[in-house]
Amino acid sequence: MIKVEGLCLSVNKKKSTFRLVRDVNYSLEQGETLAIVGESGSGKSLITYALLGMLNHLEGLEGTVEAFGQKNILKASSKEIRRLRRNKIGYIPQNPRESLTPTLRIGSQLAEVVAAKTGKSRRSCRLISRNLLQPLGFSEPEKVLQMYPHQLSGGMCQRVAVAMAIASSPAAVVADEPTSSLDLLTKYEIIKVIKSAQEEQRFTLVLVTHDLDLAFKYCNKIAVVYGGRLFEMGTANELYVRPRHPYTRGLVRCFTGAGMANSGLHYIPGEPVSIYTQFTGCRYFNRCQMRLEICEVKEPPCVRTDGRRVACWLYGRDEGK
Amino acid sequence: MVYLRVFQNRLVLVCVALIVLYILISFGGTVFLPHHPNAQNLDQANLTPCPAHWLGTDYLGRDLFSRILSGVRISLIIAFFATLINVTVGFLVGSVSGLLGGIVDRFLTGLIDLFWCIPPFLIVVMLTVVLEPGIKNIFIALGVVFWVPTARIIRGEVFLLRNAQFIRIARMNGASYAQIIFLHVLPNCFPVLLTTAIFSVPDAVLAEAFLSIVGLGVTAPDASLGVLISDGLQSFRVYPWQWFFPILTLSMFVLCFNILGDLIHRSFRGRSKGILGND
Amino acid sequence: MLAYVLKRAGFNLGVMAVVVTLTFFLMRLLPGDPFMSQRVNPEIKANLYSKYHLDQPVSRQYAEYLSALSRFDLGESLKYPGRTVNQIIAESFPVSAAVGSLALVLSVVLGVAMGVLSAVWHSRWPGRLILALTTLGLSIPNFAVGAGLIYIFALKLKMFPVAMYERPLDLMLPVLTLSAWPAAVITRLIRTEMIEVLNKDYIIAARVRGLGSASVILRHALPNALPAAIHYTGPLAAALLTGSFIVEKIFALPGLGQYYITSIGNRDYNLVAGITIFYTFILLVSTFLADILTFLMNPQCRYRNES
Amino acid sequence: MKKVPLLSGSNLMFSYPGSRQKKKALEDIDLDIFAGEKVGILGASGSGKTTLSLILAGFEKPSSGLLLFNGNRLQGRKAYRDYRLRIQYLFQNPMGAVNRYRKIFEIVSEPLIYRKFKKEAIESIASEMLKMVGMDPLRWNDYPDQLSLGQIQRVCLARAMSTGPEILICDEPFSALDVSNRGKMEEILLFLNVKHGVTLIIISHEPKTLLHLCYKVLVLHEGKKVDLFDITKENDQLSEYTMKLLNQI
Repeated sequence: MIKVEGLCLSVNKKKSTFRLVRDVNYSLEQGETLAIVGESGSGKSLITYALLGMLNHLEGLEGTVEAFGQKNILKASSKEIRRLRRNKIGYIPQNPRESLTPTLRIGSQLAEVVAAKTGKSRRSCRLISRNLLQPLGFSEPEKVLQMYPHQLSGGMCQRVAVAMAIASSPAAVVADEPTSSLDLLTKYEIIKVIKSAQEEQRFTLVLVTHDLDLAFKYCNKIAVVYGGRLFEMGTANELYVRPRHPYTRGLVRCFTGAGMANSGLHYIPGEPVSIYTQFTGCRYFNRCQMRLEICEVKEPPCVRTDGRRVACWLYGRDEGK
Repeated sequence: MVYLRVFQNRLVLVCVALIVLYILISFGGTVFLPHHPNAQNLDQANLTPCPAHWLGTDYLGRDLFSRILSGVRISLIIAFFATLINVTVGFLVGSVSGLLGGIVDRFLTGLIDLFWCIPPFLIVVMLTVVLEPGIKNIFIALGVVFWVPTARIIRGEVFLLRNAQFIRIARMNGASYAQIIFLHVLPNCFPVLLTTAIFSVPDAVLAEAFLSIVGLGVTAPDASLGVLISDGLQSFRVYPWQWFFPILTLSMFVLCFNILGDLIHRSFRGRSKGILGND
Repeated sequence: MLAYVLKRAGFNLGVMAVVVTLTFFLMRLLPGDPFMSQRVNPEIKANLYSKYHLDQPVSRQYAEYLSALSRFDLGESLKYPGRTVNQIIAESFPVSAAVGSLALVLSVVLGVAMGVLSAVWHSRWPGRLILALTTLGLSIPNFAVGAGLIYIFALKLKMFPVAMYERPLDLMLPVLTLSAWPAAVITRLIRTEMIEVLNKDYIIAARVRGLGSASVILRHALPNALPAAIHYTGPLAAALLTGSFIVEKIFALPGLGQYYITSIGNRDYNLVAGITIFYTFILLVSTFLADILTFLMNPQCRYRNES
Repeated sequence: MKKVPLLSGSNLMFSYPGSRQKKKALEDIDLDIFAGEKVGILGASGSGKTTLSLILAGFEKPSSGLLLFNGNRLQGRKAYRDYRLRIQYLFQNPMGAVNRYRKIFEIVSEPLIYRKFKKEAIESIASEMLKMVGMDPLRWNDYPDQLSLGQIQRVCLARAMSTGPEILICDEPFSALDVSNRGKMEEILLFLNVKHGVTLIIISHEPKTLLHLCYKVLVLHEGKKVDLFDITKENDQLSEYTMKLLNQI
């Protein structure tokens, strides 16, 4: 249903070009859940912004994103983008409290979004919005509608944001680190709310996160992003059991290593690269423990090996020559 | 590092160059001038611009060009000292009040609030009248008013800084107030202080012009830009150049500082957040 | 809310007291006296002094002034015999206020509109053009704008009268002159705040949720960008309503500003003090109103204790 | 003979001055910390864990209750001043904990300047500390803006350790860090504990981190102590809230 091919984004700054996102390919079927996993500054959010048409005003945007009956979202007009956002795709933002306008009551914001998405009058949307909040774990939706964002906790704000996202039974929902600013318990509550909405409406969920725990537990596909590149993508299970890319291996070891009391600590030496650095070879070269000579000079292509994509010379050597 | 980045902007360089030019010409130029700025020659009163008098003469036959140059110098002196008073007093009051907190803060903020509510030009006018007009008294009167907003801004900044973690750590490690002010507060407030200082120069020049027009300007025979404008305004319907050239000089000067202040302010604030802003 | 209003009102009263005292004593400190230009003999001068109680000790004068003030009586002018300060203010204030209120409306409307437009287009040429215009507006003082407008439109093109104002349209030049600077300031305040707000998460989120540009800009962004401008408009309103000396002088308007400056020159103690007090009063009221407005516009202040 | 706890608090209460809510930020906290221990404080946001850490660090004074250091009561300015010199605090957000206008090396040597160390001593200690946390000497003259959050957090750690503190309090030391180098920070902290005998107090909202690093964990919920347990022993009497937290792992 969603098919992304050759997504590239480059930005000119101070006379040099930074390639923020490089050659990202993935496809998703209806109802699947994809986790885009990466560390801060890896460009994982940018990849989903392309899907939402938020990057269309930028010049250095290339590739095709075919989804929701649209040939290429990256070339869509702003009118088409708005139609997509209203009918086909929902968005759950990163900082729930800052994603709601502080000067408007929850009810009026929610009703406005519902009205925009369903095309009904504002008045009838009041009722709809109350019914929307009901299953999301609000005991007194009427009261919440009368409140301002600052009067709600982060978790409650995020539920409101979820209600806005699913108001028009979208085909897909993009959640950009929906839990990173929440507490442990709230975090799982929100994820469960999103998942149960997904079960009901069967939308495709794209979850951007740096939390491997969420990715492995709630998603069936995982894409690992590093320095603006998709390093590895496959099903959650495969990635957990048999990570291929050295970086994925390191991450999975970090993840499984923690949690056991005073077991060996694992970390990947060096610092994660920011997308605002320039590269010639593989972006992971400096930190990689299995690097080859070619890695320094040439970027590995993204190849398919047994049902997943890996961008590493360890697997793509034959094609590289 | 941050400070160097400012000078990569071409417009900044142009402004700085113009300001330097203003200073050089007004302080050095008078020596080489053919006419003394205060030399009267009633035979040649109200001349239009001509080769002998590039910008014409005023009602007493004084050369306008020479007078403008010396006027710039006097205006600059006033603006410089007013700014100096503004920045020093503003920074000291603001940082002491914000950093110490408690009763000192209450007293100083009360003082700032009080000054804030009294219309500034009333204070300036009253003070210049009481102290009697003159270069020194004008910049003192301006300084008395100007430090208030600066102190307010600095106090706001310092009040936030006071609870900043690095200052808490410094306090925990036994730093003295003086050490905190000079090692932490000053570098962090410097951008704000610099922009305030730059914007305070045109403010002072304009305030001085206002005072001159009101009749409280620099005493004769000295003439600041304000006095020249005031003289020009008396007869601007008949001799427009007497009014036009001083105002052009003043506006250019103010414009340079405004643009410079803007650019510096913007470069300190940093670029707007991301690439998403305008979609 | 009530506590806030009361606190502010108390503080404003204090400020009034300070201003009254300061002007009263500063005026007495002035060199010269109100009757020095009249070459009158000492006897008449003494009579004049006793008529206006100037021969009494300063503390006594102060006490009397305060008691008169409590009845809203600002005393008699020393320079215009027979006219009270109240009368002078009542005559000249409407002139200043008429021009001032027009200028206020014009500068606010223009400032908000240009501010929003320049923020929305801040990286394209219309935005840059507006920015350049405001920088220019901030650098050309109002006496230059006023004189320039008169020179071009009244003297050369003869579109407007130079002094006599009969039709409301004739006030166009002074109104334009008065509003140029504040409009530039408001534009910049709105522009800066608006650019910041447009980068906020809630604006990006509102767009991604499919809301139209008009709603995003006017309903979600603008109210959050207004406080700084409202804060500025308070003192601005006071300054415009009470009249600008320079503009009134250039356009020969018989407003309050003119009286103020001439009365200082004349050492007309009562008139100076009266106008100062009147002006401070208007300033405090309008600042107060502006603060309450910002307070009411921010739900975080209104509902602080309920979350 | 009973061992005297290095730091001990009993009946600690705290409410923020000026807050109208009658709810206290902390109620009745008892805690004993012995030298060389690794203690974790676990709680959701608003549970009072940061407030408790600020009290333990001497930034705030408890509204009521007793705080003992080495068996001596902490009271009065002088006691607090001496106490503050023997502990160090690591903030959650490393970027806010450094002055952006100072170089890395200056930041690390700062506490020593306040303590009026000699110039040579400052230089040798600061470079030793920077080496300990694994900072490349090439970057010692960089400004914080040029470093990643992980690196700045390690600079903060170096600064904290330069004075040789007895207690190191860390408020969410890992939450700003990336997954791939959290481990490095944990390793340095453990090294400090083992080699230098520094007592660690670690605050976190993630049970995973704490179970991993600490032996003793205090669980806070809405300002109250819910549990205090030793993770090396069997714990079968944990409260429902703690179980809920731990089960999320």
